[in-house]
Amino acid sequence: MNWSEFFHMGGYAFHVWSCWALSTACLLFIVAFAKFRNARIKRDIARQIQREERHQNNS
Amino acid sequence: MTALAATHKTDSDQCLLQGHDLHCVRGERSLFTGINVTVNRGQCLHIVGANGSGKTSLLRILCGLSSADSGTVLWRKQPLANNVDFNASTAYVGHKDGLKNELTAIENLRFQQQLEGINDEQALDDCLAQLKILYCADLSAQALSFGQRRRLAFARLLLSSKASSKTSSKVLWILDEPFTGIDIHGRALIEDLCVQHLSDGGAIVMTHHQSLDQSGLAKYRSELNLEAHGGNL
Amino acid sequence: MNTLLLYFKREWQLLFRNTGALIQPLVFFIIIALLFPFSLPAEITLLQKIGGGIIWVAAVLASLLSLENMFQSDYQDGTLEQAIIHQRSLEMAMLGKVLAHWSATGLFLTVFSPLLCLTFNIPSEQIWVLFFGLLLGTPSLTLIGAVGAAITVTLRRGGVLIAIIILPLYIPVLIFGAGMLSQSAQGLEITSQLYTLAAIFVLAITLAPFAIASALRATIN
Amino acid sequence: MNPVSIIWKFLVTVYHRLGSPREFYQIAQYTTPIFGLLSLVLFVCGAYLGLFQAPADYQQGDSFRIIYVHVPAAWLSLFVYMVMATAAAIGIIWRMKMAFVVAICSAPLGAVFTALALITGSIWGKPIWGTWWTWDARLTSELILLFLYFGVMATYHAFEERKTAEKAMAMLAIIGVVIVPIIHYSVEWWSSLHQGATIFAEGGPRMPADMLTPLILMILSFMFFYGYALFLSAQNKVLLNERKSQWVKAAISAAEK
Repeated sequence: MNWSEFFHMGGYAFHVWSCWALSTACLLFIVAFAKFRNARIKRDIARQIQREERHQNNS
Repeated sequence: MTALAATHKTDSDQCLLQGHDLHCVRGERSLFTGINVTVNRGQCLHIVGANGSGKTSLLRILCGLSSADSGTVLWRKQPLANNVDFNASTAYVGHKDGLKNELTAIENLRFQQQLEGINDEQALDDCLAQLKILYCADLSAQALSFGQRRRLAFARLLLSSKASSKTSSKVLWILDEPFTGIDIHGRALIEDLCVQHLSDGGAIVMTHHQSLDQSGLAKYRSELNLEAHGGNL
Repeated sequence: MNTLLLYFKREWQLLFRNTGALIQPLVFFIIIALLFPFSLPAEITLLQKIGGGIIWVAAVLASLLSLENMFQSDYQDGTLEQAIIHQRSLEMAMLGKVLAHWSATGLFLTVFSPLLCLTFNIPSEQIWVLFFGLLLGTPSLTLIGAVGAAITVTLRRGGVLIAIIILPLYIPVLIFGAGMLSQSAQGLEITSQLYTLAAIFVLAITLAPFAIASALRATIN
Repeated sequence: MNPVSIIWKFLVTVYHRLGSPREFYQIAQYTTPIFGLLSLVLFVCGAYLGLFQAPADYQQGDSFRIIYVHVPAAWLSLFVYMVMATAAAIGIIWRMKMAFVVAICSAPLGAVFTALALITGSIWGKPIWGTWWTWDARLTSELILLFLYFGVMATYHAFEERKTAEKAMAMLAIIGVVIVPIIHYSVEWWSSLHQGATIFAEGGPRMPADMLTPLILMILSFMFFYGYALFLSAQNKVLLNERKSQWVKAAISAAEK
């Protein structure tokens, strides 16, 4: 079996590869989104802590 | 032995509502923590506090409309949830009057009476007369003024406390800002009703933003200041 | 039981004072159903074929339309709070309310559906099938819808949300109600579908009151 | 002490530890990478076996290789709904904060799996049925399931007060679980009116082992992925919900330094 035959998928290349690509993309997107959101939430909380510290120092 | 049992009985009979270590969070804010309350017969618990200090929230927790974030509320030593005895023994007047606009004053009262399985037209008139709104009997609730609606809500309260002597009495009144929108005469009327209820062995929990020092309720009242229990922001 | 009857009676008393709200769902139902012939090719046989389905969809939409008001006014004027505090059985009280609501919408639609069938030239045997299908199906629609109405009662604009959460749950009733018609059009037995609709109704009337009551207790605070 | 009571005690401890957001957050820091790694390894193995090693189907040729993403997605779409409804029930009955977090974090994941099952099913249907969409019982049920997920998510986001939103969402998830079997049964009956039985039987024990093994690996991979994604988003949710509490502040300040 050679590579071009493998990618050809017996004539169903579009169907098979689009499904696999889409699934992988969805899973990766879920992870990327969660990580991105995690970083943003942590940043927001860190800012909130800093703000409170400034507030305490002023008063 | 018998004497001991008797005192024990009266003691448990005296104590109606208890809240243990109540904690309430609304949105991001902790409204109050560590609230312990006991409401006995013949006692008026007056909840005071600034706007937004959680007066209404506490009241709604005490009457089972909302649940506390931690802590328990007991009615005659039993939990509040699905407590049929509590449902039968409590009357509530909230911010909302609980009146149907489409029905007349007397029809609103009659529905309340029918729910308790009673049919007594005279009692309806008496209650309206006691709050001096007998002339409104056949007006639809929509046509009543704000003050008149409040009075009607109290007429319903009175009706359910009076009529229920046959079934079980509404021993606990829960009133949220009872004097809002009511004129001086009305306020005097309602205070008299409350005093009457208390001297008959009933109990009241109310929120009111002013002090009750000058009112007839002063000698029955115990005050709970929420600002002393404020949560952290 | 007494509570159920009292709430049923009061709901009708309120509906009589507000006749506009009483006939709205019916008018909506008729207009929706009569809109379809305008959007379809002018063939009598086509309307005959799909008329039953159209009437079912119109009934579903009409019952959906009336859901938003079911608990909303009670919530706003505080009678719902009173019921939660005082009612020994909120389930029974709310069931009375919902049944009154059904008799004012679903029952009306069912009674008027043969009239619409005539405009679609649906044969008379099938009119009966549709009539009994609606009679068995619309109470389930109202009961299921009432749960959605109870969940969204505190929301200011809950109408669209009710549609989103309730329409998928309507599908079984719609399938068996409308499927019964196409079965009978082919001259097949429809008893099993009738039984299924009845089973769904029994399930709905036993479970919905509890779901409604606990949804109201959970969202009103 | 007999072994049953030891196991019981262990389970109770786990339940209580996971029930506290703080403990959950700490435990999740260790478990999340494990789930992610397991999922990745299984995915690579499953993909290798499924795409390279498994023989082509004698009827469908190579197009059947879609099964290795379609069936896991479809399986997960139902599995996630069950987890969501169970968590919702636990949250309502025992008032467990973390159960609501699990339920609400599951909803979007389940919706993604359902959408994936729908799309891959439709792409698969093109060469097999000759059309992108057919009112097949399975596809239709998946479509309705997607709407149920949307309903749950919309309900949660419609309420301002989080506690009310959690309860309302949970009620709806539980109601959905009662109705899903009825929907499935009704759709099956209805689609049998339109056409014969489903054209192809998915999975099943009739599959030869070299086709079945990669399928099982992929299903396991998807399940671990769900666990991984659930831990990730539940951690986010916990941070958001508890952002005013001392332990979150301490954890964030420690991470900053």
